[in-house]
Amino acid sequence: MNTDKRTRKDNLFRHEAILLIVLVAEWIFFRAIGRNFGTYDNSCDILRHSCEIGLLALAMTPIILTGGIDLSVGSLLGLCAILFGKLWRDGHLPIPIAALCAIAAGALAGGLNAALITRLRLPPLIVTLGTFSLFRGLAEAITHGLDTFTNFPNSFLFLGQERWLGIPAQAPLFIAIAIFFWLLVHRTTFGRSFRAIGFAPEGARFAGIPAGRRVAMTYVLAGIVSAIAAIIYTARLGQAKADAGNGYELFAITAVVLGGTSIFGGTGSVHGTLLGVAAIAVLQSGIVHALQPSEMAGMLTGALLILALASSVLPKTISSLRARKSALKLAKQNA
Amino acid sequence: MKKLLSSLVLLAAFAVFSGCNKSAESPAPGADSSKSAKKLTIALLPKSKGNAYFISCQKGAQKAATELGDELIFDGPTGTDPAKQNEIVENWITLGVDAIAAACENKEGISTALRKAQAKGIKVITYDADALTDGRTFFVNQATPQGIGYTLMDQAAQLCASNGEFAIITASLTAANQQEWQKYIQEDRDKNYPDMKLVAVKPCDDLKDKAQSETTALLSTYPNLKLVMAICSPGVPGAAEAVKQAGKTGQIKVIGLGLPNENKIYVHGGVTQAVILWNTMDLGYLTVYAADAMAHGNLKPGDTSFKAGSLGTFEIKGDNILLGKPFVFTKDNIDQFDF
Amino acid sequence: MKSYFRELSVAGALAILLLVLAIFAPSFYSPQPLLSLSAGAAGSLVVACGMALVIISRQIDISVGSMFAVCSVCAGLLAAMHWPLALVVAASIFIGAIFGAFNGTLVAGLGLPSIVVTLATMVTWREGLRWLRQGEFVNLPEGIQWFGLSQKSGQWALVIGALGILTLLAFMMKHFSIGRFIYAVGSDAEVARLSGIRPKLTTFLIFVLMGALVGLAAIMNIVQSPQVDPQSGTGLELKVIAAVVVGGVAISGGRGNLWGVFAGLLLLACISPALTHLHIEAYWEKAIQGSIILLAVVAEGLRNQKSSNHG
Amino acid sequence: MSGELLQLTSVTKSFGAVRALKGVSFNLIAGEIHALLGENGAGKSTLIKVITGAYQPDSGAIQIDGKDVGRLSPAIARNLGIACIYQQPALFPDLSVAENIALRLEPAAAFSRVNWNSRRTRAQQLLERIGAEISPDAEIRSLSMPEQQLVEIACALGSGARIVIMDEPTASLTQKETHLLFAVVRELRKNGVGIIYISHRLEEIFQLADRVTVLRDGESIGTNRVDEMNESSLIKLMVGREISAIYPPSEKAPGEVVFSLKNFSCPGVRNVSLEIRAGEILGLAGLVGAGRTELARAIFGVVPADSGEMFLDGEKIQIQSTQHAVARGIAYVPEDRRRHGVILEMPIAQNMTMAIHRKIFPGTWLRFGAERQMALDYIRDLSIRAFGPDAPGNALSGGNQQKVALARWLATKPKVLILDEPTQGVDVGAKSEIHKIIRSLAKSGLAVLMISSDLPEVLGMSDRIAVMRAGAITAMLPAKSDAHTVMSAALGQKGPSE
Repeated sequence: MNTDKRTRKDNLFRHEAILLIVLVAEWIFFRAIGRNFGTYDNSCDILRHSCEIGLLALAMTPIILTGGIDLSVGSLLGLCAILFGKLWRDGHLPIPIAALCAIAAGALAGGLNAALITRLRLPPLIVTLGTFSLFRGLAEAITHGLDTFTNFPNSFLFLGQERWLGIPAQAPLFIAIAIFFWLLVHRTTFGRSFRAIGFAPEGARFAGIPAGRRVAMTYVLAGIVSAIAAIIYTARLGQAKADAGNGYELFAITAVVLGGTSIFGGTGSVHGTLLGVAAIAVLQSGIVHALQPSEMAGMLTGALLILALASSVLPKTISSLRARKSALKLAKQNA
Repeated sequence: MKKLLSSLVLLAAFAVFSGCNKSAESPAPGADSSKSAKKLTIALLPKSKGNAYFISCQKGAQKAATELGDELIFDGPTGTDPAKQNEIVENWITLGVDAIAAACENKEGISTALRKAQAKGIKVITYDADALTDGRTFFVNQATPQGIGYTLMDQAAQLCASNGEFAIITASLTAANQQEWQKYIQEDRDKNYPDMKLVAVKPCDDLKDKAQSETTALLSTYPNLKLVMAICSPGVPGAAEAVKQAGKTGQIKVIGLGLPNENKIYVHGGVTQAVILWNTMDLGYLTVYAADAMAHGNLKPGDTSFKAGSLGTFEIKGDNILLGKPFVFTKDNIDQFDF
Repeated sequence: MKSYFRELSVAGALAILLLVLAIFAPSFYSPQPLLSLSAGAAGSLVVACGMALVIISRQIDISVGSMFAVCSVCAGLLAAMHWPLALVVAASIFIGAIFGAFNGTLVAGLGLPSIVVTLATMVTWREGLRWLRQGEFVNLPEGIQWFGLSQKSGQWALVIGALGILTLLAFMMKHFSIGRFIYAVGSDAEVARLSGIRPKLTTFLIFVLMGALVGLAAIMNIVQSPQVDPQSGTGLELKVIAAVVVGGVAISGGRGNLWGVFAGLLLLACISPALTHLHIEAYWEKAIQGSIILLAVVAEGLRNQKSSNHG
Repeated sequence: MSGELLQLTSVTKSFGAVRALKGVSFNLIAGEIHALLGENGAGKSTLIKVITGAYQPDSGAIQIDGKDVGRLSPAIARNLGIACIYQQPALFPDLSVAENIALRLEPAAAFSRVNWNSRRTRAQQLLERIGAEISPDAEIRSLSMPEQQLVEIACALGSGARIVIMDEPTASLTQKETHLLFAVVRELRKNGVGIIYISHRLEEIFQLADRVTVLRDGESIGTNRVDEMNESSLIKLMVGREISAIYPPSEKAPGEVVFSLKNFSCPGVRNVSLEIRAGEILGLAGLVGAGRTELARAIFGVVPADSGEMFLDGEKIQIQSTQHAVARGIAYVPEDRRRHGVILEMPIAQNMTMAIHRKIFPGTWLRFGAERQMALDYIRDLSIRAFGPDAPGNALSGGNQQKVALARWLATKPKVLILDEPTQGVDVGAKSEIHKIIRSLAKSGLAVLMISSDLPEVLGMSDRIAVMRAGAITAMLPAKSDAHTVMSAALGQKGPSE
């Protein structure tokens, strides 16, 4: 019994180790068969392309750690993008102010999720399914679907398209936020609370942890980060439109779960999530460089996800099956 | 290594098609990385994967590529996220293709990536839907948005004696080219057909079924609707089916932009009066020839004409290589085409 | 009565919507289009029934959209190969069941979280299909559309068929022990085990049934036109999950019934045509849908809170 | 007496470190009521779960009608005619009473037609037989604990089983219900059913049982005919030692009043007034469902109080949430250790610091060194047996888990410590250790409120004993009162209060 947690701990560790190996394997594989894969430029692109989804995945990690989920981040990215655009173009606000307003809006939207989930004790899946449609719908309603915000000043586009000290300009921001989340989850009492809530919401409450506030915090953070992602996204594309970030929530969840975070909450890590994001991003770029159709990337991601999950439980299941078989045999003998 | 991949693929293929023996033809060419000096790599970017329109473009493109001995890469976004096109282009840049031919989902969005490609010395042309002019050298112009918009509107007017109500089925509210076409449809209407009234614009999310249900709703909402105009290829058969089911065949006209093969039944059934399109295979063919010529330096800005293999010579207006006027498929001619 | 609060409130909302339509857009009730719309919704109703069972058993399946597309295309190809209709139907259901069994094995057998498993399969099947078919339409031979019946009777057949399945499943859930087992498993799997019910087997079978129903729904969809659109079913999962939840099935399992789901589906299915008839711009649709979902759950939430404060 | 229904021979079962059953033998004869007696954690519940097939024994044989049944599963056990009323009702919260009964009684055949009317009428009849006024259509989640208990009993009744196990069936029943139940049980006996009857209420055993088997620490101490026994001899067997002997004595006189309640009411509790002095252990006795846990939770802010006043150090305080309580220096070691006391998946070090994040991690930054050090200290001071601060809760035995829970709250340096069943499911060794700890805490000036259903414990530990019944305090007894007065006060029979 004492070994129980140890093995589970190893599992987590092993999971991330396996993921790392998978990542390296992908890299070597595509380096071998792909044309000019893994060059410096290509690596920069991979980093650049994974920033938005990476940000969403980072924000999703604490949420899933507390046993929740947020389907609305992709839609919120879209909403914030067009809010940002509208405030800048029609509101004639300077870029930084517009950005701040967009972030505030993101926080507000996250707050809506948080309020419904913690105050009314509604299941996150449903609440965010609702806001998933709502946010996207608002984005389309505001722009009538067709209004596109563009011609942003180069000083702003720099953030999304240029390099700074040889690395993509958005990378430092991404890294900073990644570090923030790593510290939050692994080095502060907040992260501790998230896990406690994820493992045993009641238990956390009996330990005097303000469960409600902690959970709310994760969703508000997700809102803020979605807004930041929206701004980077706008800078990268040079346009803001109501369809921005379609389907990103699923990529983010995939990355988090692939990174070894349990969908039931409690166990998981931010570096795992980062590995998950990297594994997907490398796969997507590698497939193109290997001149394979990009559908392959999706298929392989799905397969990878199932394998990752199965690998964690398969040994247990097999042993339990064995036990049952032997038991049945015994029963037969007795009967 | 390739074995491993292909075996994975076969596995998936088996899973998906348990039973039925439709053989799977992979669009992607073999990944042999030997790249001789003459042999060029030309990348063809559709607006989206899994879209019959671009598949037929690809057929023509492949034909041209084999004639020229070039390597053709055909890939595009599988989702609805506009950033995907940029990512693929940027991957192609590092991949080191010689020329990129793009059909742009988002003018502004994609242009940022295309500029980058040009900066890296990659020849960039656009086809089907143009980018910002500084994003590419040439636009293989199968028909200007204006041309399309006007042709559609003229057809519509002609079919309903230039008065009465009509409605539009679009791909999605956010698709850029659709919006542009609508703009010109409106413009033409205002100029020439003031008696025609546009009553509604409905998105069908590029799904035939949704186009069908939306049209059904339109038909019962606007009893004296005279014509439905579907400007995305899944929309046309969808709208036609709805009209047919409403038993309004012939009374309510259906026209739109679509592929002959998807619409033959309805055109013959008299449900759809006209399908407007150009020869998509020629479009792909011409595009690849142009890209190849540019990469070899045989085609430079300022040229006024250009010879594309078996299709002969095409006129170049400014930086537009003109494929010719959009083509109107009707009962009489539709069977001559297979794409 | 109290236990049916949610179903009734949804039905009420639906009634109000229909009333509004009756007043401001009577054209909505012209029979033929209405029949066409119902026939169009028949497929989603069947899927929604299956999803209701899955959610009642405290699982979820977000791969239905992709399964739907795969089944449609497979069925279409078989029909194009001039298999007899009955065989095509059987095949489609069978294929669906196979996919369902795949999910079921991973969820019940290995005890993997269903939301992640089906997320993975959703992506895999969808991309695989696109990659193999390149989005090419499948043209169906004569005699497939409307099962070879006339259009009107074909549409009636679909509507009645869907309602039949709804009634059948509703009856099973209420009046057959297997149905009650599903509630039991969703309510508390461990207690179910102690009462001699086999939760894993039940879960597995539910996923198989889900797949089979999707296969059937695919058929019900492709017979409505002479071509199969390989993109069909995109977003179906969200549509039906929303319908199920709005219809009062608790995402935490064990509660809810199919009539509520029926009302929920009708409500959501009516929105888009209703907007058209009420001359509301299309770009409001998503926002309105979202609000309806939120309103439904918030109402439930407030109600639960009240009751919990009292007891 | 007729044939032997059930025979267990040297059954053993252990959970990780804990050996719950150390070779227990037990037999049940048709038409007898066989009482199973023992302190909390003596292994009664485990034994039952083995009989009902919920647990698989590690070794030992189970025979029914002299036939060896090998491995039991819940289904098999049910088919063999074994029915059980668990202490914690095992019911489906979302389903109706009628259906819960039906699912327990009807064969688990997948495609049989459900007859709602017969289900309803059967439920009606069964509930009437035990005199419960519960609608068959009521959802279980809407029922109170005692009501759910009654449903359990109805299930067992209807099952027509030949072996009926009752685990504390009267724990939360009213007088009337209890008497009705007894009638039913006697009737069953008349029909040749074998009943295993578990209860802490000795007098019930004398009223009802034919034979009694006493378990202690997972071992069977012996089986006797009830009429050969009397209360004190039974208690001796149960506890195995003179009660007062093994409990650490209290020396110094209690100091100032630290904590007090005035007409305090909350769901399940009506105007309770009590006061606890520094260095005093106030034992809170009473039957399960008497409202003791409810009271504790209200004090700790888990559930809101309805009315009444709360004073700490003479100052009136309001507790809205658990955070408030912790901040005020009130600590609560909950009853349900595994769900509320410790978070099983988390290392014990993290469990210990859970309630003092603010104190030990100023500025919210984790300080692993400090945490580890603190954990090591408590592991030493409370002699917690674990392979280190990183050991997860579920790797520890019940006793050690309880010590971890204790450590968490000691770390908060509380003024008032509320202990809810501190030694439930804890083996003797750890038990007396915990008692020592509690006592030393009291010595250090804490005001301790100790809820316990373990009579000897209450008698041995408390400086004063408050007895609760039906949500009110029915008696306030001095230390070293005798078991009988406490028990009668708890039962509300011929006690001082009524």
